[in-house]
Amino acid sequence: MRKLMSNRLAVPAFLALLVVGLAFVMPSNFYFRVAALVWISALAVIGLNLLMGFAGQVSLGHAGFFGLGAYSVAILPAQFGLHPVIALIAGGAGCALLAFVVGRPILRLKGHYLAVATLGFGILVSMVISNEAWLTGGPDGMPVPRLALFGWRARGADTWYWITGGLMVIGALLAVNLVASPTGRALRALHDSEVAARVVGVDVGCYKLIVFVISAVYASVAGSALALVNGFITPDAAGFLHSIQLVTMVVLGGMGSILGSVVGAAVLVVLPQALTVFHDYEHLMLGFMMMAFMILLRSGIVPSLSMLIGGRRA
Amino acid sequence: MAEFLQFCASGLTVGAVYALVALGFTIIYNASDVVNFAQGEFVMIGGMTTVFATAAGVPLPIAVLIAILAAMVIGLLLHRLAIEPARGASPVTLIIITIGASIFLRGLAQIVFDKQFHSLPAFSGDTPINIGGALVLPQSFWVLGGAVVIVIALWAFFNRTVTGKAVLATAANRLAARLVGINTSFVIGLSFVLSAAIGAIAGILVTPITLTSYDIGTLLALKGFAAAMLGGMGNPIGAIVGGLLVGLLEAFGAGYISSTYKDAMAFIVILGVLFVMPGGLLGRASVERV
Amino acid sequence: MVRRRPPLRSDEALLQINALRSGYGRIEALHGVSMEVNRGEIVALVGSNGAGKTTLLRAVSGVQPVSGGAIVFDGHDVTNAQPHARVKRGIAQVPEGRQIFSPLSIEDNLRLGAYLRKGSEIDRDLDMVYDLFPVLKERRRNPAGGLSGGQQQMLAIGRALMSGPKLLLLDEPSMGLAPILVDQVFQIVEKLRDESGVTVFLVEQNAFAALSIADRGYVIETGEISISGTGRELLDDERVREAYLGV
Amino acid sequence: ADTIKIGSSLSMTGPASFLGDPEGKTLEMYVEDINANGGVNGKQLELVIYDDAADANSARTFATRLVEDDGVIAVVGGSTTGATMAMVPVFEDAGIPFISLAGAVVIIDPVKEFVFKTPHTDRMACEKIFEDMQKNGISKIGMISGTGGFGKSMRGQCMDVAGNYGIEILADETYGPKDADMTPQLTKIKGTDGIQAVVNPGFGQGPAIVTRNYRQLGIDVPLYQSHGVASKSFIDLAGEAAEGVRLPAAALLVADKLPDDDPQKPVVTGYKTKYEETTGEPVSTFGGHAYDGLMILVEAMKRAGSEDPAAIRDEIEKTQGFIGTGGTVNMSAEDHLGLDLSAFKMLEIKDGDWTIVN
Amino acid sequence: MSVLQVEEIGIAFGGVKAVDHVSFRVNEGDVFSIIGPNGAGKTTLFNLVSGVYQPKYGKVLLEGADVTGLEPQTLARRGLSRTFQNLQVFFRMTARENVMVGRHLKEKRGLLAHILALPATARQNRESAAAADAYLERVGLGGYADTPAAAMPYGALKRLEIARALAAGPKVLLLDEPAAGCNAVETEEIEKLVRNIADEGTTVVLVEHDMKMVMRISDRVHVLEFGKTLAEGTAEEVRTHPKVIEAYLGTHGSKEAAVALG
Ligand SMILES: Nc1ncnc2c1ncn2[C@@H]1O[C@H](COP(=O)(O)OP(=O)(O)OP(=O)(O)O)[C@@H](O)[C@H]1O
Ligand SMILES: Nc1ncnc2c1ncn2[C@@H]1O[C@H](COP(=O)(O)OP(=O)(O)OP(=O)(O)O)[C@@H](O)[C@H]1O
Ligand SMILES: [Mg+2]
Ligand SMILES: [Mg+2]
Repeated sequence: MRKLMSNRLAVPAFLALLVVGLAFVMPSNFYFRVAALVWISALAVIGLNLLMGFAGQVSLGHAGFFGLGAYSVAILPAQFGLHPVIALIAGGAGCALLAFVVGRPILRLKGHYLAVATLGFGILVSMVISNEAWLTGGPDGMPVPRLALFGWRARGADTWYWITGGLMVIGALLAVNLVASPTGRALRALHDSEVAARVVGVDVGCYKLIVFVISAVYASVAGSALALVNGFITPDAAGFLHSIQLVTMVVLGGMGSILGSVVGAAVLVVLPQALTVFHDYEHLMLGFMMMAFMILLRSGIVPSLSMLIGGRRA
Repeated sequence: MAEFLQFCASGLTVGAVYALVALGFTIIYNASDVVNFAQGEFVMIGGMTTVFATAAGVPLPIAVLIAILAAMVIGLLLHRLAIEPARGASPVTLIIITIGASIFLRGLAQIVFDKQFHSLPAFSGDTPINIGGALVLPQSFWVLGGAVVIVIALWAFFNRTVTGKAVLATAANRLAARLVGINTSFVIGLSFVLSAAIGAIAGILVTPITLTSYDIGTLLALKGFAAAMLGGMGNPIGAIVGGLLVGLLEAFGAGYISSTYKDAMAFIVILGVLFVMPGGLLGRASVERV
Repeated sequence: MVRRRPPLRSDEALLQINALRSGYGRIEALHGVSMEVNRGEIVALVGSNGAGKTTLLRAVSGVQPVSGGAIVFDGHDVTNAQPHARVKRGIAQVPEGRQIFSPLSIEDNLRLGAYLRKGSEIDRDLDMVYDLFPVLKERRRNPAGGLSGGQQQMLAIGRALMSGPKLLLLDEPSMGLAPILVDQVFQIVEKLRDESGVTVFLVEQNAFAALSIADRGYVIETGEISISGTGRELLDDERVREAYLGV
Repeated sequence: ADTIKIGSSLSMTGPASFLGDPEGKTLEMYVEDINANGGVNGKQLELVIYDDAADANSARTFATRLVEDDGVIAVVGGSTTGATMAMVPVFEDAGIPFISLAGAVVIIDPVKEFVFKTPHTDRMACEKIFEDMQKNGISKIGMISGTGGFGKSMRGQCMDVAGNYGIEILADETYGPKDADMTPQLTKIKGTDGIQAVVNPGFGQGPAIVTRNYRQLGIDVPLYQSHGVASKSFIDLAGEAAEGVRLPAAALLVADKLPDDDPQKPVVTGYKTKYEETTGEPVSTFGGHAYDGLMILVEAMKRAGSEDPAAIRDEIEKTQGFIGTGGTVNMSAEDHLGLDLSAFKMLEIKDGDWTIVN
Repeated sequence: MSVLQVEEIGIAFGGVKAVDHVSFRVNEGDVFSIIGPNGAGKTTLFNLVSGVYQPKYGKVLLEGADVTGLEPQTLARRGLSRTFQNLQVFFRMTARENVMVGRHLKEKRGLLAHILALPATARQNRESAAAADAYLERVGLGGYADTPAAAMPYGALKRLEIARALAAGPKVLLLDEPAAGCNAVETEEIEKLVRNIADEGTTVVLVEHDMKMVMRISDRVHVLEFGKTLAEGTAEEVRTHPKVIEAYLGTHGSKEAAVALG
């Protein structure tokens, strides 16, 4: 049992070390920014992985929550003078509420039908954001006030690196806690057989809803963080393509792997930066790499690699 | 009344495109349980190849043939090089592979073709036909006719031929299919080729109306997928019904309610339908005994 | 299934398995299994849960990768052949867990059993299967997924018969069947051997019934053959009686 | 360093690729050209160019990369308003002059210290269109706009200034950036009583489809397009349906039809010839914006005689009488665009070609 | 008192009357067997009783209370659990974790405590794991605790399902063909297990085609055919019922039953 404890905390501890360690080798603010983007995506992806990887429920509309989180730190301070941190919390709470309301009916659907329903939900959110220009600035986006705490203003990329890295590590920690708890077992169980879970007393509908709400909050917080980092936000953050990107990160890194979530996010954030050298062939390469990764490491990067390594040891 | 008919014509034309994309989804899904998000790319390849072939002086009928063949070859390559090597991977993994493929194909198209929009001359002129006051382009009839022909052919294929049944069997239970002697890899390859061809035909038929460019695939895939699910995944008739319905909803939404939220209309209806019928309009209720 | 001549039971091996190894990932489930099934005989394989019976049958039909050894069927080395090539040569399997095509109709399921065959014999065999299992005929237009467990088992057997096999691999055919049908299934198996000359390789938990009709039998224990002999010999073997017959 | 690094982040792919693509090609073409002619201040230019696919977040990252990693001293780029606005804070913070190629007026209004732009604003386009309507006695119009950034922003500006020209908007429809059929919206407009003309703010393929649908439905009042379709490909796509369509655009489109004494003539003919020869594609005003941006920057660098971003910024602001493809640019501390309505010509499509309307 | 009572229950699929006006009562601590030909409606009956299907008509009473149409998880809370004819195992979990899920209702919930990994959660995990190990031991799967369910043989999975159902601490346990896929010796082990469960006071409703086991173990046997009740009585009564012999037992079954009852 001691061992199990240390096992569970190994991933968040590793991530914390990673955040601290990387900071010493970053050559410039640009790298800090890219890393901060990785941490932000990773946070959203960890939440989505709880939903997809553990509970087995797809969502093709998670960017909707991400976008709502982002716009809440843009709109609430501008319209109601709320402090950005309060706005972030309010955004998370709002997304939780929204997920709670739409989750019940949506989560009754299964498989691809669930996918298309969440897709529809995401598109509705992004449409509202991009059409209600009076509130959101429309497709061209809107500025986000700078975060200031007790007179200290968060500005540079390195500052954001620490803030987002911290959020991500906390997110990972809470996620591994959840997975290792009775709730986590119930989620994994309903993934494999809903009916079997129900006959031993698991309220499947309720647990799906719980994890949906949790993952929505992760996405919302990540969205708020992105908006604050960028100081500017456009509806792309809530768009369908971003949803697909988040799902891709989950699968690429490894369904049901918290570390995989971070790796998946890192790959998809860093890859486009690395591929700029290919100019016109950039997209070709990106598509090619995605296919190659998934064909060679079909259970996702982290699980596949750990199987490979484990296999050699055995 | 003329107004109503005009909306109908618009909805049916656009809907027929969605329907053809949805059909493509259905076929590959039927054979392999893969939702092929590169389906929209086949539509693009069909349209773009025809445009560039005709621009190079190839007569239209031959250009059309070349385009369909090109799409079929790409469909086959997609299966052989990307799907088949990942055999045994989970459906999500395969879906991500198809997303990768769609990015790849788009990247390829922007190099092989270009990043401009292109058009094709309509097959039988641009003079609108007056139907009860609604003015409809002749090309719309090409699109609708094409959809009807394809769906009938497919229906016959799945219900009347052994190979068609083999496709369904492969989807239902891959292991059992192999045990009765079905070459599942061939069957799945066939389904990719088939839906690539359908996608290409769709692309060729609609380009004179909707124009084409290297990146039209994404949105078509999205709408086609939604349409397929609305109709009930795996059912060719459902795909057609779903596609036409989405098209009509958009047209009537734009015409009678609000053009800003017309796409929303379609998705709200889809959500509503799924809440009442969780398997889509014509989806087979899944029989899963415990 | 009637297309072959009545039996010429012989000592000529139809299926020969030599030092076969197979497993799942890093776990090896078969550690060098050697055995043979002669033309026209019923061979029974018994063993406890997890001994590797299913793995062996799956390897013979080609849906289970093998890591060593050889499978020779009807004079051809099929160790690396695709499953459909083996079906073509005359191997049919009733898999564990039935594996029917749930959304397809019962008749489609059966016709797919004859996927690689052509000609009018198919309709005749279909009628024969319907005679064996009338409930299938009654429901033939319905999706197979709605059938009860035992009905699905009948369907799986019928489907395998539809390929007109030389070698029929049965993985626990009596599982989930009502007693009256268990009788029937064993009678059918005997009849197939005696009247149609089909060779049968039978994995069965109902060891008593299986060994009673079997010409020869093998016992498998944790991936290795431990005992072999004629059906009678095994029924009388002390170890077999104790471990598998419970008497 | 022996080279001068300038940067760019453009939407070379994605929904605004028809902007970013010619812009990128223009920048590369002319940087090569300038270098072949000895560079600037005796140094070669080095162009660092990224594709942000019109995604604001990527644009922001590339902006940081240009400043922090590549160490550019000035930036020409930003194809869309969203991408531009996302980059603005980075360049403002770093004190790097930034010449945007995007349309909306918010980029330079209010004025930001280091931010400039070359394309005419959408507000000016509306004014130009309404001016023409006024001349023709049109006062009741319908509008059909794209819901993309460009269409949406221009729609807002048009609504804003309509009153100044006594114009009343009776119908207000929209369509999505990728929509394939606009007949329902146009049918509604057609059914609205008293409409004397229709305006279609939008870019991409949408306006071409609107134009085709417009003719399909036999609507016979004049159709005004925006400067968002100012490229030959619009005429190709819309085909015969484009006949009679009017739009405000820069002189570039009608280079060959300009009177010989027009000061813009040599500039626009030069650019047009070079672009079409090098790329084999018809010229568009979008590439022209990139040309103007680059040239304004190069001239400012020459005047400043140094690579100090702040000095260059000051010189850009002092640009006077610069003749570009978009018109004559006179910047000031209050005006970081420097174009007036005269920069726009009202064009009409006749026999598949542009003609100037007086 | 009858702990489980079914009154005139029924359901149809398309034209098939899968269960048609069936009634029976099960006494506390009994082993109550339901037998019948394939497709007679036994599994469907289980599905109706356990809330997986909604009956078209009829009632289910658990300890006297009407529980018709309640959700399976609600029924589980009231003390009804089951196994499945078609395996429903959590294949991505180890055997131990499968059984730990069975402890779900006995576990302390509290999302916050779980997310924050409060000491109470760790304690809870330890308790559940220990309990799960005990159940695995009891069904004879002690050696499999850390094996992923996906790698376990069929027969073991059937017993894993029993362990999981037992872990829920049911008053009434429905077992759907627990001995399917087991040889005679293994079947005897399962028989012992079932008897043991009943002896400890859990009422068992059993569907099984192994007549030796059914006849030896059952307090009462209910026979279905085509969804309708064909007979009910003690093992001896049912075994000799001519219609049961004709429709279900046949010679093989009769022989087995006779052997079993001595
Ligand atoms: N998919 C799998 N992954 C990993 N191991 C497996 C898998 N299937 C079977 N095994 C292992 O292989 C061994 C042989 O299993 P097999 O299914 O062949 O046994 P069996 O004799 O058919 O048992 P049963 O009587 O229960 O059907 C067992 O130890 C089992 O745990
Ligand atoms: N979901 C369903 N859809 C269609 N038919 C069904 C469904 N469930 C049950 N049936 C039908 O109801 C009848 C009873 O099935 P059930 O599974 O209850 O039989 P059973 O008595 O358990 O048989 P077995 O002993 O073979 O398991 C069968 O004819 C079956 O086909
Ligand atoms: Mg087995
Ligand atoms: Mg049953």
